[in-house]
Amino acid sequence: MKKTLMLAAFAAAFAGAAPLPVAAQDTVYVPLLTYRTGPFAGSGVHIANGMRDYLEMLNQRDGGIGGARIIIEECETGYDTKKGVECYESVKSKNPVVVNPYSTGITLQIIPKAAVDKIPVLSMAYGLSASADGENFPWIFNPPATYWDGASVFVKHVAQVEGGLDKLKGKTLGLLHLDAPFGKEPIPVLEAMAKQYGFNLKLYPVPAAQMQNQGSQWLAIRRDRVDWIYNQGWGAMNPTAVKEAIKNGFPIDKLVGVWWAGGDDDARAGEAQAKGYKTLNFHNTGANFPVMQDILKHVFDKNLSQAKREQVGENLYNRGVYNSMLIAEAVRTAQRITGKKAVVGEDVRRGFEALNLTEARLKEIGMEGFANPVRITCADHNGHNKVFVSQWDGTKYVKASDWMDPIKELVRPLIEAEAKDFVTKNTGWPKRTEACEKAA
Amino acid sequence: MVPAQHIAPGDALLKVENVSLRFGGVKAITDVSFDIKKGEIRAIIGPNGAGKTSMLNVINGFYHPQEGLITYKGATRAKMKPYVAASQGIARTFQNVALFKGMSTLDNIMVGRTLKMKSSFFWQVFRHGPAMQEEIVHRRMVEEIIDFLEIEHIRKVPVGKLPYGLQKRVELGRALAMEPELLLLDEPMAGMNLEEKEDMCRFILDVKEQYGTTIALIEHDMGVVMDLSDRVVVLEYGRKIADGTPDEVKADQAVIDAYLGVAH
Amino acid sequence: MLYNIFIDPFMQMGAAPDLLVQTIWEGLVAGVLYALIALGFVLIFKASGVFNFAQGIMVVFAGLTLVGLHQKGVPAWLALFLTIGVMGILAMAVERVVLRPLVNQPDIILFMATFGLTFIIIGLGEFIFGGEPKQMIADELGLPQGTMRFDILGGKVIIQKIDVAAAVIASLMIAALALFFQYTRIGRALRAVADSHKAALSVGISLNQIWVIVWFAAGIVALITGIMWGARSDVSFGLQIIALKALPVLILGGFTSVPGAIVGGLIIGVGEKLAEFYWGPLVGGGIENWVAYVIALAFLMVRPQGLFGDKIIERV
Amino acid sequence: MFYREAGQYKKTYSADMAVFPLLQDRVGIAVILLVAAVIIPFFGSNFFISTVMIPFLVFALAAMGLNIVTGYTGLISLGTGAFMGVGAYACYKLTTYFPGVPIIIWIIASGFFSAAVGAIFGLPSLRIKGFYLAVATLAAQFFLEWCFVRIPWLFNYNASGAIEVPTRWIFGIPITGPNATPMTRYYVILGIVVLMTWVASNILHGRIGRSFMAVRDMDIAAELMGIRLLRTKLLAFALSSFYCGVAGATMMFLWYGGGEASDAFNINQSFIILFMVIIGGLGSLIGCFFGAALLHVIPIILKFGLPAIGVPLAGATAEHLNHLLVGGLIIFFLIVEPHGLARLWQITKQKLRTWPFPY
Repeated sequence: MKKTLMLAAFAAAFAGAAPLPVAAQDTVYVPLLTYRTGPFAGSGVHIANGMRDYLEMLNQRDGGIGGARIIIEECETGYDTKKGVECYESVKSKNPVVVNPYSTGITLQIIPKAAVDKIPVLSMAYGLSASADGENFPWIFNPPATYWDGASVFVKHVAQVEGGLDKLKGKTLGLLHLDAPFGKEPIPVLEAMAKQYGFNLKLYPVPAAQMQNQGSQWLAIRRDRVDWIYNQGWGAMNPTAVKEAIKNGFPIDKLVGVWWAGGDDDARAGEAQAKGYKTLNFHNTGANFPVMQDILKHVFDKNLSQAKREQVGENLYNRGVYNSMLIAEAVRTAQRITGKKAVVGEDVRRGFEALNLTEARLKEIGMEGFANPVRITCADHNGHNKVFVSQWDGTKYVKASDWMDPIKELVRPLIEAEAKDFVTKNTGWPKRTEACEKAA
Repeated sequence: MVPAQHIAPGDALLKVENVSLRFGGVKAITDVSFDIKKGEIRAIIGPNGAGKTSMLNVINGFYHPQEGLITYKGATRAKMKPYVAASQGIARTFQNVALFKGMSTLDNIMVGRTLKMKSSFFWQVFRHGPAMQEEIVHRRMVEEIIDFLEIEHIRKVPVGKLPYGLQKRVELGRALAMEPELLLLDEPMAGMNLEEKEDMCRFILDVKEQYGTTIALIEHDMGVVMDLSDRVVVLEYGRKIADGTPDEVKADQAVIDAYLGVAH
Repeated sequence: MLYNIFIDPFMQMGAAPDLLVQTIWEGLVAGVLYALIALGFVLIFKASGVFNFAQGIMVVFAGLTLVGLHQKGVPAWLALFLTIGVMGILAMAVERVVLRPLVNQPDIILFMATFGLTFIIIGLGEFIFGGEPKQMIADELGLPQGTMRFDILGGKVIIQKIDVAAAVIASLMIAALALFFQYTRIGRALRAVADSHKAALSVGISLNQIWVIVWFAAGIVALITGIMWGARSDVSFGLQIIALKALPVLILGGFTSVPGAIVGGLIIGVGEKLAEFYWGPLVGGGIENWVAYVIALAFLMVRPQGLFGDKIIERV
Repeated sequence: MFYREAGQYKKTYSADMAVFPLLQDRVGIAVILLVAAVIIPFFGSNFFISTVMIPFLVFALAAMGLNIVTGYTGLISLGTGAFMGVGAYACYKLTTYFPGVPIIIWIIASGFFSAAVGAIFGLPSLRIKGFYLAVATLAAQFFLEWCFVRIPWLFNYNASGAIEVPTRWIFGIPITGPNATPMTRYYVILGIVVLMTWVASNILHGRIGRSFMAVRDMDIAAELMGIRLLRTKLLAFALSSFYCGVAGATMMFLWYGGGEASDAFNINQSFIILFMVIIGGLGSLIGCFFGAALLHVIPIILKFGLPAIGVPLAGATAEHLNHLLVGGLIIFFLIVEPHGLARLWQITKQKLRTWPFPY
């Protein structure tokens, strides 16, 4: 045992003294917790590629962000919380400007630690919905929308198609969800809306081990004569859901996935009949944006990407790009506020709180039409921004609705109540001491 | 259950009456009756498959006969759990050694003391106070048995590594550690050479003399049976064919037929 | 409450017989696949006493190899044969590297070794083919696609053609295996080994050879399972979790009984679907994961030797 | 040469019955404790303590629990993860209802809840043996996992379904929660592990341990010696689950610090612990530490250690390589010594006794 310990101590001593390149120039260290292995790799690989390639493009094209070179480091989590926490502990000592957990489980783990370690956490449209409350979660950011926003937009979309919110009465809406905290997230909002608008809500939990074996759930959907399904699924659950819907003759355009159920592979699994499958989205697909062309030019042409060229523009790849754009913009904002190049975690927290992505700014970074403006404030770490419905046209996702506002007046009170609940249950939860930025 | 009475030497310690045992359609024992008197060595003999081991299994409650009664220490029963039999003083050894192979000789014999150990779980947790005192007391008794059986040198050897003859001896020790009133020995000398057999005979006689234990014994070696036992019961195909002193049994025509085979 | 448990579900069955039929069909289809995985377990357990934890990952690996080869430009049928070859090589490697050095070790050690094997296969599979899910090349292999609708029983019953194909292919394969065991020299040797290792050795049957053959056979079973299940959803490492479903099947059917695996698979498949569909809503659903084990366990308490095992008489 | 028993005479039975009869072993344990209690906290980085040492101790504790039922009593259990989960949820509920009671008491007390649950799921062990029993314990695993997701009372109706670990102080020092330093958490867990290892060793060296092993080696003979099988097996399950429960509570409260508990205690956890026990050595307490070290520490060294000393490995490739290597190591160790690292350790000690002579 002693030997093993010493060996481990030896290795860890090295790990502790992180081999950051000698600071000949200013740098920002951006660790990316990704998963290219394990049962969820199918989605994780594309996101990881997108995240990495955007940052790499900034390094290649601009030499980093605002003159500070980005040190990109991936840490493999396998979508496993235990490994994710190891990754967090490992990157923590190297002064990351932000941590990007890419798993709700890992995010939940890190939330209490962030304030202590002074590292902002970006859980882009996943994680703990309640952490949108900046008052209680000053270090956590989950823009552009929460799962609760997503669920409300789903209901809005149903109303739109059916011809008005009053038409919801008597309809049956089903939630097909992974039987885990992530999957159960939209339930409170859907329940509240069911009461308000008079539709029936039915729940169809899919145990993690049954992701590829959903026969009973879909039979139950048939039995209950469900009109619309909202799919809060991830990984192998999504293609299976698409296939089951087709098989059971469920109208495919009435199956709407949360934004994570929008992998190109998810829809491809259903082949021609998957045409019409819908998913929520907060950024566009395709490679016809200046930013994507820059990635192709500066990253792919130099053979610096692990992705295939044709994957650029796929939904989850673009998701990764969007995610990294948020990081880069927060860093840039932090640089502007503090006036230094090599910002640290605390600066970037301020950068996030002052993040204001306007149309003009989006145009500057080559994302006009790709994304919608996002604004984060001191109190609101999410923004509850607009999302839209994407539809599979047989080969790719296309925008199938306008940008829609979530039902914020419904979601926001729930968020604040939940945040309060979280804080009361966590006795000793630190009061916010961080000052707010003055409006720019 | 009727409380066990005190049995005087010479009275029946155990009575088996009209016992029958079946496995599905196979009859292992049919209508067998006999008794074992306190203080005697009672041999059960018979050809292979005669139901001898099944008989022992019935006596210590491992098999439950479909018919018949067993009276032990004056208490009559139709069936009994093995651990009850053990707590009432019936110990045994097995035809194919059934030692705890992963444990040392010492620990094997210590297991025999389990029923006599009473210290609470609480003290076991600390291995202190009453628990430790008890361990020491029983260790002393076990060491006596080890001395008696002359196995001091293998005290801490895992029994799986011992030669067969020694294993048989350890098994006897483990049974003795229970301080039984009735000791059931299932072929204690099977597979032994002459010298080992002589040792074992000596131990069995010593057990009877030193501890006054009643012994029931299954054995194939007729010489051993005739030398050791006070009375012999003979089984064939699950039925009793003879019962009496060694000399009586030796002269019984049915026994001779059974052993030598007879042209029907 | 009691009404909800004991009467209402049956009323529902009566009220919508088409759904009942559909549920049973779904159960049978899932059951066939559980049975196939269990069959792989049984083959290996019977011949070598090894509880092969890696059977689930072998299913994934076989499917992955097939699709991966096809993606690299190999024609579908050639890829199929190459995959069979790969499974053969895997069987030989397992025998040489894992089983032979561990011969005569306790069961639990061999079980553990197959776990090491699982790790290796996962690493190898992801290393070569990548971790992302792949679509089964069902069309290229000539497997039927699409669904059939029967408007009966006052409703409709939907049957996927691929499921019918799976059932047919599974039956054919089981029949082929049965013939192989019954009539070939190797088959007889296999049965001899299953009865007694020592006896088989004493009449000159090479255990090593037998092991290669059963692992190869299990590999082929895994390949077929992989194709079938892959065509239902897709080929991904998530599939290995479903392989755990084969375990209650094994308890039910017995570890050494091929008919047990099949019947057990069907019982578990139908049982869990019925339970989830009719009783699941009472407790919020999602029960099929453990209900299979409870069915198996309840059964085991009554019959510890499983469905087709002989009654155990303990001897001392 | 230095590891000799010559000259160390035992004059009393109690001295002979000591857990470490040899002076050298006692010195060795003292050195290990010294390293664990002084050297590691002072020289290890925070990363080392929180990612290597704390999980290592948690796993060792859980492995100890499983070893009691599997290694000592011979009943294979695949429900370890779930029993750990019971401990974690019990501790969470207890500290929510009684926040004033020192958390360490609740961590230990949570073991009693999983002991009760473990005993219930141990009931089939009377009729079922071997792999059949192993699969039967999976029923416990999946059923409990389902309960963790499905019974909102267990996670205090949190919308996220996760349990959060509040900060709890003892003598003004935060023990749990984000403010507890790795060093504090390490000392707490080290104390728990040392205490519980000592208790396990006491129990296993006495009457109860002997009856466990008797049931393992030859249950029929054990029964005929007066050992009541059901009671013994249930006791083994309960004791084992107690250890697992405490391990689960320490895992959630001192290592993870909250999160998706249902996911943390899944079937893979059960398998990993089982493999730690087998690799370490069935029926050996020290083996639990070896097994936990091998299966937890090696992947970490591969993942974080190699890049640190300049071996360039991308995340995914490292993970694949990791799988290959860990799998290979498992098979390698099984072939070298099927009875686990503990046996290897014993053989080494045996060699040391006679060194420099081969016999």
